[in-house]
Amino acid sequence: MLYREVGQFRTSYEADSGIFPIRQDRIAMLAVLAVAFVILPLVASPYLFSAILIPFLILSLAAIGLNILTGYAGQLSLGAAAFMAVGAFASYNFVLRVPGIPVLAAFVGGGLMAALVGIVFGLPSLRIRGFYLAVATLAAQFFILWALTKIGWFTNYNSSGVITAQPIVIFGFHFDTPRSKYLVVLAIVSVMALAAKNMARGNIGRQWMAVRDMDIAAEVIGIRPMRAKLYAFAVSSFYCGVAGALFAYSYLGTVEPEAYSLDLSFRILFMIIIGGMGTVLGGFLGSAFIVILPIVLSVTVQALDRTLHLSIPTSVASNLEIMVFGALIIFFLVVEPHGLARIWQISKEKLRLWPFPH
Amino acid sequence: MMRDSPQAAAGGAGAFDGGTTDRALGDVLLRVENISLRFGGVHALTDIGFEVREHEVLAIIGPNGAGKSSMLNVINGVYHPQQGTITFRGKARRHMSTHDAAAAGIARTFQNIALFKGMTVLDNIMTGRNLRMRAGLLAQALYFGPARREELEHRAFVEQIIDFLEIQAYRRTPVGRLPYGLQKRVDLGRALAMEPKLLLLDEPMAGMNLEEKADMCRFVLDVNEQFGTTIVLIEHDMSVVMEISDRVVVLDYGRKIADGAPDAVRSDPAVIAAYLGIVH
Amino acid sequence: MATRLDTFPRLLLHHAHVRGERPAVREKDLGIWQVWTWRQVADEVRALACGLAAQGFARGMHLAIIGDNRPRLYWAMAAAQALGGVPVPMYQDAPAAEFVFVLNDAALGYAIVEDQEQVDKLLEALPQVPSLEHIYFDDPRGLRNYGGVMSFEHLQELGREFDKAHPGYFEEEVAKGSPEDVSVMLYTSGTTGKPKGVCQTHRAFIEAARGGVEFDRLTADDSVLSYLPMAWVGDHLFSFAQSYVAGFTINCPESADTVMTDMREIGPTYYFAPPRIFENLLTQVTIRMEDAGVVKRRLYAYFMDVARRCGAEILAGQEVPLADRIRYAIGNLLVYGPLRNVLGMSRIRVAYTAGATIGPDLFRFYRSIGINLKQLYGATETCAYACLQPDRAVKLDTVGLPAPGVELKLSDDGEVLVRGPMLLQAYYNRPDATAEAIDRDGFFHTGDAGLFDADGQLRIIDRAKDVGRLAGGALFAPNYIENKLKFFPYIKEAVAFGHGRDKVCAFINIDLDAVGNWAERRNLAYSGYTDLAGKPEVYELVRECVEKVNVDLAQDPALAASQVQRFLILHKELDPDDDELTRTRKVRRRYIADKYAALIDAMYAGRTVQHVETEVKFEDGRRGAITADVRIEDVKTLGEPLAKAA
Amino acid sequence: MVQFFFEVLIGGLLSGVMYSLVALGFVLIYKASGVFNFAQGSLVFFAALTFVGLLEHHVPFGLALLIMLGVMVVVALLIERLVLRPLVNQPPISLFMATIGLSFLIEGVAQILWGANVRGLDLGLQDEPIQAISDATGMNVSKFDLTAAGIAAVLVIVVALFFNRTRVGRALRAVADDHQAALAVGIPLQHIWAIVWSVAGFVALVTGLLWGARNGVQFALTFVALKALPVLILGGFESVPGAIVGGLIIGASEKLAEVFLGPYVGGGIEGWFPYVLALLFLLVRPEGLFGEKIIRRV
Repeated sequence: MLYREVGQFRTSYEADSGIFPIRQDRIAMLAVLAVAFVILPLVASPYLFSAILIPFLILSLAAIGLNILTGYAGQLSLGAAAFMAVGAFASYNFVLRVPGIPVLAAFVGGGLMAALVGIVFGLPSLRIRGFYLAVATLAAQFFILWALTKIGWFTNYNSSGVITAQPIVIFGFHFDTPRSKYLVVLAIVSVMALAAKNMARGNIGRQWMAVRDMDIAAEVIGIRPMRAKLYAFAVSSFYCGVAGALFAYSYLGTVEPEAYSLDLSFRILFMIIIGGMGTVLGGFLGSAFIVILPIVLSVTVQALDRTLHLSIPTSVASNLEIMVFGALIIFFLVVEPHGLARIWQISKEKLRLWPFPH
Repeated sequence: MMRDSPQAAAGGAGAFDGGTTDRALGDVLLRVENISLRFGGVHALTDIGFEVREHEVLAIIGPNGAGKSSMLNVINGVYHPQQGTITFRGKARRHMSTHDAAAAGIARTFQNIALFKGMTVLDNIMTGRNLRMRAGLLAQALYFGPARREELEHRAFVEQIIDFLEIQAYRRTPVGRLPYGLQKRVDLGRALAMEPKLLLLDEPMAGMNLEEKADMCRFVLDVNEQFGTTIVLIEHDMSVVMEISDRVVVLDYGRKIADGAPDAVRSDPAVIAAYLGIVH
Repeated sequence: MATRLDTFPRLLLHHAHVRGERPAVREKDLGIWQVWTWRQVADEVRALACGLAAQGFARGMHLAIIGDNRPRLYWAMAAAQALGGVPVPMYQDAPAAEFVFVLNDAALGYAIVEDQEQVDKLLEALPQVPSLEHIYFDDPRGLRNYGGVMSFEHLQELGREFDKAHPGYFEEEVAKGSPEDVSVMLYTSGTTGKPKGVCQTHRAFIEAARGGVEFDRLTADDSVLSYLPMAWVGDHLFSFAQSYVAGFTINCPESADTVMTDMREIGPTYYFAPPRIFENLLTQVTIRMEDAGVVKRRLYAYFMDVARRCGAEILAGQEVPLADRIRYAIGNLLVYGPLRNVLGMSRIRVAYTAGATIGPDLFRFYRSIGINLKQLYGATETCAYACLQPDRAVKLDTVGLPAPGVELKLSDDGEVLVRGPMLLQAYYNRPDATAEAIDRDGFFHTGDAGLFDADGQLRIIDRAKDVGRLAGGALFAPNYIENKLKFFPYIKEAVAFGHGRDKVCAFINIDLDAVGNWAERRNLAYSGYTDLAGKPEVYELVRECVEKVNVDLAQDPALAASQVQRFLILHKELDPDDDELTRTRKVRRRYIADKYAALIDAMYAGRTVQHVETEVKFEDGRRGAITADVRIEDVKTLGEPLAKAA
Repeated sequence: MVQFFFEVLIGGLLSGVMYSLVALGFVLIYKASGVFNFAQGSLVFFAALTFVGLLEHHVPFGLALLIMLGVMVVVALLIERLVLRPLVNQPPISLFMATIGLSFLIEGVAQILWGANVRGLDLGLQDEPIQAISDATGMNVSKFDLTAAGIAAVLVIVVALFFNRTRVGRALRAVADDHQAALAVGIPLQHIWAIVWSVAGFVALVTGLLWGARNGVQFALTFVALKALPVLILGGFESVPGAIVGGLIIGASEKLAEVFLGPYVGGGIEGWFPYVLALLFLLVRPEGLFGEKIIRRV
């Protein structure tokens, strides 16, 4: 209905294979970026930044990472949080032990370290598939957290086993306010999301999906499944690693390994299920959903509480949250296995064909 | 097929403009010698040997379970025979690895279509170009320089195939939504995208109606004629086999029972015996 | 260079000169729109022309062009013209047998065709066409092992060599060309007798094109979709002549089945289609809207009402109450705009239809959703250029005012006569036919009967040969009356009588489906066509329709006398199997007049009921008879008693 | 020293039996519906918690047990109806993820019903060394462990018999092979699933009681599931004997590792050691101890 595609014809493959071939979409995207980069920083409250926007962006990044591995390459992983932890602790140690290293470089270093670990734990995918692999990633989850807890070096022998992220300084500018931290995160996430989209629509992305959909056929046309999978593990872990570092540096500040527990891994998995497997958009939608849902729930619970004087204990609220998550996962897997992203896509198609139904 | 426009000229469209026209059989392209393949106790193939010459269309026929598919799987390295050698383009191997086979120029289609269901027709065929794409991960992530150029060039080539197979209307359709006959075409397209020297077709016409079969026959012959591609196919429909193949190899219970020109094979008593009650 | 822009090759070189980098041709191919600039086109044409020259094609020779709308085939036209030759586009879907006549009639020695299909047909025809020696093809698919045919690329290769060898040859040939040379030969499908080759000069087509371009203020920025047969005068005018005159871009669809999509992508600003196509589109719209959800359907229905009420008026810039204007604006946002978008018509500035009478509802629909659809009138012999409707004076039932440079008058028996630069030079090798068509004053006899309305717009009412006179001498145009009747959904066929009689009477065939539904809604039981046709209620229904037609007719002094005074509803459906209709469902008046003489007499004798027995053929070939008592009814007429007119 | 080694070993084996018990729950469901039921742990937790809850409301032990049986069956039926049936023919991975969701759901419900604080559960067994054995060998073997292991062993055997001797059992094995075959046997898939899930629920109940009685009834119970995973990898998802043997191996090795390796690396390696063990094992033998090798058809 809003779409007016007549006259938008393409005279080169360049134009035809763009990320947003339709003009109206390009405009919409620019609008979103404008809001994110300009409007929000002007209007949003510190609470909005540090309680919603920042975690939303960071988790989106992690979700995109997991989506590359699970959604695109079809390798189920239950250890996303562990790789985030690697990223966080590695970055911390880079800043700590490499004098004068720019913090951004430290993030990249953290990502690369996570990628390395990712490859190691991806090796089993040489021989094993499906749940077996999921279990391997669980092993990563437990082993890595254990190592970070038990081996003092990682926490610089902090007595209580926590690390305190160093301040973010880029070109001498201190990013210490919620707003400035938000902008850092936003910038990084935007760039990496774009990169993810490029990989997904490029040769490597096709290889991932090929391995996911029909690995024998993939082999027969010359794709090396092993290589493709390890790439997926590496890239995915890199994304998670950077996300983990941001999680520590611009969200939590002081972090213990337990912050990256199995529970977080599951949440990220939920994000891509709800958001939509095998799409970059899905990462953002899922993350938004999972970040906002608890807030909505607790607000409604409190509202009920106040109006009906039920005096509901807080534990109930949190359990309610858990329940709803569980139920939602099942709901989405049953009703719309392709998640919010698909719903978005369908409604978009409808708009393009309006007033026709199909 | 090529236009002299700036865009259309892009991409290694090599085989598609001009291409070889001669159907004169060249030298031996593929030779398999005393191949034997076992699964546990089951003898899938026993001591099979035959040759395929360049530009030839060779049909492998035989009753169900005669080991036809296994034979293809051996040639392109999905199965590894316990015994025998495979010589392709002069290079002898104990057995192929799927990757070597692909890299050496062997492509194939599958009996029960093995397309990448989640991907569009275009992407499915693009995967066939993966061996020719060199750009590194970073270049792809930034979609700059080599990565972009490569992507566009190969797109141009793939469009030639889409045009050749007359599936322009479905370019952006996820293959899962296509009717069976069209999926078979896409499967062929993906194989063609590899610009193979040797093309293995596993029952390309299985489950098709007459019209679809006719189309597929035309495509197979056009491929062979226009690009000089050597073709080995498995087919049940004898009329098809007789129509398009230069030579026929007959398998029965994993053994070769005949090898020769279609008519000769048709009248071979051993073949008739094997087929009794199966064909006609 | 190219000072005198009076031949197409010169126009081409002119555009290559002044707008060399602007797009001249686009074609959807290999997934994208391949573009050729005017300069590229000029080079292509040059190479091709030189190639033909190298192959011995010379001034005065004819070049057959057969295939779908392909850029290279359009270039072939210009190439032939550049050498002083004559392109002869032919209908690509005709079978080989039909090729033979034209190929021989035009003594064709050269042919440039699209693909294997056309090559095969030519080769099939070859034995009977001694003159045909050179065949060139665009798409090499499947033609690798053909002998005696040459690919387009190869021909151009030869051309480039020839060009090197004979520098300046091309320019000389173009310079030799004169506006009086024949630029194209278009064969009229010829409803009667053999097709005739209409020879049109450069001047004729350029004048016609220029007239249209100025009339609708077309510019180099416009673009058209070239999807109609190249052999048809309409396409030659819109996709070739006008493009060369105005310098706008033509767009060739990927294939016949992708026209809709390609249209949506390109979004032409200038569009031409016969009524049939507009009708199909509307049907599609209706069908697809029926699948829509309740909300959408309601929305659509509501705003289409609004559009019907005021859309056309708003487009015509007439007075419309503010409330309606606002409603229309909203509708434009929610329905019309999106609708134009999905139809690929958002950017259309001018759209024309012609070639047959278009139903008023159909015509009104497109105008009411904001598409500037107009009618034109012309013939192959006039470069499809005689009358055009001006933007702000569009009427449902006229074909507009005489186009710039066109002289137009009516003969005593109402036939439309035209004169002007766009007239054909001659029918090829048919001096007899030429003499018959063009009288000594240089007027071309269109064979259509027409009228001028109050504002001087021409209204085509009938084929001249069908027009008769009432006893009173007033004009009687049966098809015109019948068409008016048939625009009502309830009336399927109608046959009007009146030539040489004192009044007009009509046979009516009701539309079994439409009237059937109508009857069911009134739970009116009926056993079949004959029964339903006899029902008084149905007679009521039909009478209303006929009276509406009479009201129309009364508007027009020349036709007021033709008001239908009596009618009857036939007891059986007119049927090709009974030779009452042609296979194309045209009524066979004379045959019907004889077969149902009894009924006709009864009508004119003033009887109110007549018993008839008619023989019919059933599907299975058995013969049977229907007997019925057919009632005959009078209809109210307007104006002074028509008897006097008699 | 040797003595101590064996003491640890036996302790490990005994808890290993318990692992087998949990793993059994997984295997049953996997064989029946090809689902890797991540929610098994939550079922254990739910069962134990509800049972204790009933006791707290002064429901006599026996009655509580009966009620619980009923409850578990109902839960099983609900799961079959609301989760499995709609997801039939979906790729196994999505079924797996569904069970993850399921586990969250169940845990949420359980804690909303009974609260989150740790509860004790007394089955009248003391966790004390058996005098006789310690006199004889000088090794401490917990009476509780031994009994628990005994119960577990009995249960395992019963289940094994159930599936090898009864008609349902055979049907079930057919299902594992392929669903068409199962239909041929003439038992509707849904029924089989319901039955199996009920049995699994029952197993969960027993497991919950034993573990609960040993370590207290608390959220940690859900982790038993995580313990069972390596067991399954060793034993293979489809094999009952595999589950048993795997359980023993894991139980023993993890205890030994904790006691003899732990000190050198800072302890607490129980959490991951079994996994790494299982992984290394996988690399050697992807199909597990008792699984059959898969030939990829093209």
